[in-house]
Amino acid sequence: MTTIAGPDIPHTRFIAPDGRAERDLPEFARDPEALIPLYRAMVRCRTLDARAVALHRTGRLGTYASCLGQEAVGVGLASALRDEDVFVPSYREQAAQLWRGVTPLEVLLYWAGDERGSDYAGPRRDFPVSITVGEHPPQAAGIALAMKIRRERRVVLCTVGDGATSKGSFYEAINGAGAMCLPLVTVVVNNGWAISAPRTLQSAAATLAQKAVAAGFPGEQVDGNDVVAVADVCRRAVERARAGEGPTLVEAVTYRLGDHTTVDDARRYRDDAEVSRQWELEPISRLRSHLVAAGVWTKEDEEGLLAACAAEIDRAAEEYLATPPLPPEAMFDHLCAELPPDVEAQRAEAVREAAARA
Amino acid sequence: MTTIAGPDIPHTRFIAPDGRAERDLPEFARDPEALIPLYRAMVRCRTLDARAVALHRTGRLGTYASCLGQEAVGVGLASALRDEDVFVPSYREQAAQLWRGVTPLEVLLYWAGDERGSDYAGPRRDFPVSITVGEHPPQAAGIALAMKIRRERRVVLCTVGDGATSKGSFYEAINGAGAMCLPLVTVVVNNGWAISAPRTLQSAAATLAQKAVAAGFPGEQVDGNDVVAVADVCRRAVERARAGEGPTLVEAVTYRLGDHTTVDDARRYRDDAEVSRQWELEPISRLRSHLVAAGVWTKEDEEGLLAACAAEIDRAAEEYLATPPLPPEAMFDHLCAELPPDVEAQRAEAVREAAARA
Amino acid sequence: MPEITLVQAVTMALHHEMAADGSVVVLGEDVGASGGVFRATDGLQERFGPDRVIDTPLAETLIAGLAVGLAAEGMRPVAEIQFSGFLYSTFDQLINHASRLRNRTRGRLTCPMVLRSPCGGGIKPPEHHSDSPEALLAGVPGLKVVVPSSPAAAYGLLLAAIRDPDPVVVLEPTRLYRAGKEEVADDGAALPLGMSFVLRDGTDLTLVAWGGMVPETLAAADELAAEGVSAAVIDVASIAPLDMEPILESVARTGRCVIVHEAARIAGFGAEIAARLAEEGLNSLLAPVARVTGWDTIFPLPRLEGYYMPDRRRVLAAAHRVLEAA
Amino acid sequence: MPEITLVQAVTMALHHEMAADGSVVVLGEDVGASGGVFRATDGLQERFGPDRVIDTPLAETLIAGLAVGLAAEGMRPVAEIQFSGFLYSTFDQLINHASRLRNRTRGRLTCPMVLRSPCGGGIKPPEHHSDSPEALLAGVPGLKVVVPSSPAAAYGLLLAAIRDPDPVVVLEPTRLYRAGKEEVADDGAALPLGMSFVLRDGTDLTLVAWGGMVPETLAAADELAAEGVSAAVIDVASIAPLDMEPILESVARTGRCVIVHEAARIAGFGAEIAARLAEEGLNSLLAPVARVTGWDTIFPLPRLEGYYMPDRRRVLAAAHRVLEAA
Ligand SMILES: Cc1ncc(C[n+]2csc(CCOP(=O)(O)OP(=O)(O)O)c2C)c(N)n1
Ligand SMILES: Cc1ncc(C[n+]2csc(CCOP(=O)(O)OP(=O)(O)O)c2C)c(N)n1
Ligand SMILES: [Mg+2]
Ligand SMILES: [Mg+2]
Repeated sequence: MTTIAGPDIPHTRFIAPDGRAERDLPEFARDPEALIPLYRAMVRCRTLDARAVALHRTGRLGTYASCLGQEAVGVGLASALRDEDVFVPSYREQAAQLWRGVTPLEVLLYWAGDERGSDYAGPRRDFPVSITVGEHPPQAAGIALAMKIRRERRVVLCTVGDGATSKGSFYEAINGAGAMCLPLVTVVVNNGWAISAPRTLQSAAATLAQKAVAAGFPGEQVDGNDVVAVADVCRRAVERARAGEGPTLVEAVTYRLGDHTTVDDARRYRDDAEVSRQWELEPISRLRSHLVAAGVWTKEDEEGLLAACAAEIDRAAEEYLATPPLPPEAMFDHLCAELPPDVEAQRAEAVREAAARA
Repeated sequence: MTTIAGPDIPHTRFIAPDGRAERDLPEFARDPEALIPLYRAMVRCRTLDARAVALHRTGRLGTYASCLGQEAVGVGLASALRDEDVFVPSYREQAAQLWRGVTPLEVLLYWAGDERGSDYAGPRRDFPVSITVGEHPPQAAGIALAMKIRRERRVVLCTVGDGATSKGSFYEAINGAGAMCLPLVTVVVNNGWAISAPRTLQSAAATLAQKAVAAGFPGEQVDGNDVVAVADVCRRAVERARAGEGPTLVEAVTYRLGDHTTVDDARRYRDDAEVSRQWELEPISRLRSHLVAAGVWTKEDEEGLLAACAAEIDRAAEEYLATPPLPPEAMFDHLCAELPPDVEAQRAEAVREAAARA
Repeated sequence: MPEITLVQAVTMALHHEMAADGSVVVLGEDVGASGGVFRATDGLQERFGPDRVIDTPLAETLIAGLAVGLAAEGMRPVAEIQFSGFLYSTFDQLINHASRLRNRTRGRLTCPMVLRSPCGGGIKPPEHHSDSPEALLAGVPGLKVVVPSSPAAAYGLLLAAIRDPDPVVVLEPTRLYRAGKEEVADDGAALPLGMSFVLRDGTDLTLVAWGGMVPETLAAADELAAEGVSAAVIDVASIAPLDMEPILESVARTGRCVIVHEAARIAGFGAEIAARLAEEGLNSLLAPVARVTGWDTIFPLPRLEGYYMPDRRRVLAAAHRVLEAA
Repeated sequence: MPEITLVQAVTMALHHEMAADGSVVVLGEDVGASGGVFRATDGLQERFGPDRVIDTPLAETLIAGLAVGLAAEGMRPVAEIQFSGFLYSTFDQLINHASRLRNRTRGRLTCPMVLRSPCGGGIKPPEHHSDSPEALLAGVPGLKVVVPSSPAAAYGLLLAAIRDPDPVVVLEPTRLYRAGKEEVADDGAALPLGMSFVLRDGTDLTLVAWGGMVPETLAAADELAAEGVSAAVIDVASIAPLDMEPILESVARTGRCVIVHEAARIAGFGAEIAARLAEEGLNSLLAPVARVTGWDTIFPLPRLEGYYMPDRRRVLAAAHRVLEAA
């Protein structure tokens, strides 16, 4: 742990970009075999992202936000959680969501513009992604408050982007969580950019981890391209929260290798050279090098994994493409527990109108 | 300067509660005569506050927020500003406002519920008080941005309470001011309470000054009952801002000796003992002891000052009580530069209605 | 049966429901130790402890967001926003989140939260303490909005709001908090949401009001009665969902309607009611609909408040105009 | 004269006014280096520099507050909120401050700011990107709200908004940004605020719309014309202040009115217009007023968008209903 900036903000990295362990690995990572599930999860997510982008390009999916290059953050933090914990994600968290049991089909449906994509069959209490940047942390704090009131040993983990740290709602949430000593871990996924705004534009703070100083609890930085480091830091933060010791803020420093979304063109505002440099730090090849050097990962393993991921995502894509849209009445069916009569009448009208037009 | 808490947050005090200088006084305060205007200003404000509370008690003034015990903060920070700077106050800043040329009559009119109380004849560009807690700092940042764009050597000083530091808008403003390197000094008037909420309820942060760490610029604490310390710290912060070096956050630690407002009863939620202890730290007797010890202030001076203040405030109160309310059309006359026809018609209707009822 | 004020009815409802349902929690600024600036949460923290009666930091967005999270996790939060002028900071949480959570997740997560806030003018408070924002929330799909006009209504509607499976905003007129007392049984009986209440039948004219304007409107009806005019008085009570039936029925009888609200006229909630009359009651209308409202200007500071607030006399004048129309 | 899209007209107006008036500054998220997510601020930073075209942190309350402060200090800020779904975070600044500053200080400080925001549905974007919040701002005393429906209107209204001495919100329908081109002279001529525009005269029926619904409404009027029905089309353009005169005049002639807007019906701005008809046009009305609007439910994700959006056909159906009414 070295302090890189600001007021005693620790920075954690275990695995260097070339795959070598820089220091003793944490307990859970000593056996390299134990890291294989993390590796698989990262590759699986990248496969989904690539397919989703391709589907968009061919006009078969809506706007999509790939997490290319950030997979270690999502997989690492999700691996630190238990099923009964609650994940409150921003919109670029499919890596974490897949780990928690959200299906590739659900991810595709959501970005296709189908509400069923947020009706996760797996993690039933996880929140849907927040498109509204930074508006979800106060809700995450509320979930954590419920857990605290009920004296449960559960934890909430909320992710936000570097851009979101400028929102007052982010600050109100972390400050409130500190004041109320809530079991809330907030991970800032600092991928260097908020659409066209570089990280430096958001704040004069040397690190985003030091936002925690304003809220009176620990903040630390982690190399977000080192899944072992992310998992380690988040495990410790989650356990602190579970033990009733309050919130932690984790800044995971990573990079958005792709466009902001499929409707963005990042070349308008950033250098290709910067992106090329960042490709050398990306998390998947880093962990692969580590596993290969440790002798637990072979060319055959890699091929097998890629094939398996491709097959799974193929199936998901097919299933997605074969899923007919909801009927018009679906616009009304979850508005509230019981529709007021006027709106009930509108529902009928919408159904009639659609039938007449069909 | 001693670091009392958190990440290297300096704390400044020059004059101890008993009036003795604890350390070498800053340049401007070496000649004790130079402190007399500050003393006079604090007494003047306290006289106004006492009268306003009395007027409320006798049903002749609306809700009023006294700054009893906090006079050194307002006078100290105002003394650090130039006329051409802009002051953006919260609602308990009459000490600073009076220094800047707002009249006691204007203060009384405002709290009587008369909009003319915010039409300051003196500091024309100062903002009206913000009753909405913490919503004004983004506006202060906007004023500072205008100054920066126009390359003026002017500065904005904005005050908020300890409670206001929990508002997202406060944070968005300081964070944005840091990111844009604006000439903005924000003074947190930490008077220990936000209505019934003690300071500790607002944040787990050991100091409120360390909120600046999240925004990436200096924050420091000052003894808010030592007017010399407040003036010194604010002078330095203002000069930094004027020199283009960006924002500073100053936490002035003081105490609200009175009720939150005239419609509050603080005994419902706080100990008399705490209040008694705080009376021993209050700023006016502290500076008086200092001046008396320095041989520049006598009993006669004191009596003269009290008499002069009472006379001035008497006159203001009389003038206030003799000021008839605005006519009904005043509700419309500053709605916008040109009333839309419908609203123009309403204006006429309101005038007719009032006339018919008179 | 105790004779209580409106604010005491709020307190009674909170006590009742916190005792009856362990998942009900109260949160907001000054709600705990001090019992609220209007004493609406008086005695709750003492009785139910600081775990269930939570003094929050001074942060309205946080308060609303906490309520969303609490509700999604199965609690029944009752959050207080100290005055309606500070509600605007909750709009992102209310509009983008509270009201949409159920739909966004196909019913997987729901948001049974209540947001209470004192509203309206008439008590000569400082700036920003007199707002009447019901129209801004009335059209938010997925949100319910109620405004009680009496102690009994405050008790029954608040209970209903807490028990409702979806988010409900309760706007409590400050001017009525201590304006009068009535007997209210602490029997845990909720009033229905989504229902307008006919307070008085009438054959010549329909007066429609809610919240702080109901007493003024009843007073006007009294004077009209003295003049020999039979005016029906309907308390809308539920801004969303709006129950038009009793209004349409009454106007079918009277042919004349005056809508009274304290908020400014333009795009006020009276517009929705008038629009419904123009759509569904046109053939009954014998006279133009009239709206008696606050002026379309900024709510003034206390010295001019009396010129701003609609009152009995302004209702009466409008009633006469409407009665005279051919 | 260039043929340009609506978004290009916005850009052209900004270029014009920044060149003409050194106090005009543009600020918001992604407005600078990238030229805005819709390219509305394209080329501005290059031309006028980062001092006058300011990329802000991601903080809507800050953006609105900066604009208030800039305006009070004599600048003419044009702030962009990236989508109307993120406008709610500016409501405290807009409602409590921007709109009230002049009145609060008796005219000592004023707030000549503009807040631009893309609004409405129809482009199948992600969640929260299709809101139509005009009704929520329409009733805020001291605030003006305009919604352009064509490139020429976008140019002229934006210039007027920037030059107005008071705060103006400009809602720009995303579905029209690139929907069509028309010739717009870059002559710096503003359109008046507070004026409804009669796009087409008619004797049988009055169709009232604004923003993204204007083209749909014109298309419906075309079909009606083909059926032999003469429908007037009025573009409200200025939500606040509303200019009812042309609407009342037209309805005096036609006796029939259909109001079209994309936002949900309940408490939508159509209510205000219908209410005004019920108040001031009752004697002209030969048929119930009809509102063609989005459903009173949450704007759906893209796959159901087509079922939600009001369109030509829905306008036509309502027109037929209104024409058939006795
Ligand atoms: C409240 C809000 N404001 C603006 C936007 C538009 N917007 C979408 S993503 C984005 C940038 C977010 O950046 P960051 O938080 O760093 O997350 P990232 O996209 O890098 O994952 C913006 C401005 C939004 N969705 N929500
Ligand atoms: C946005 C907002 N929320 C709530 C209130 C109600 N209120 C008025 S003063 C106050 C406490 C403010 O405390 P602090 O900021 O410490 O200032 P102080 O009163 O101590 O000077 C509260 C909650 C308000 N005026 N504005
Ligand atoms: Mg980012
Ligand atoms: Mg305080």
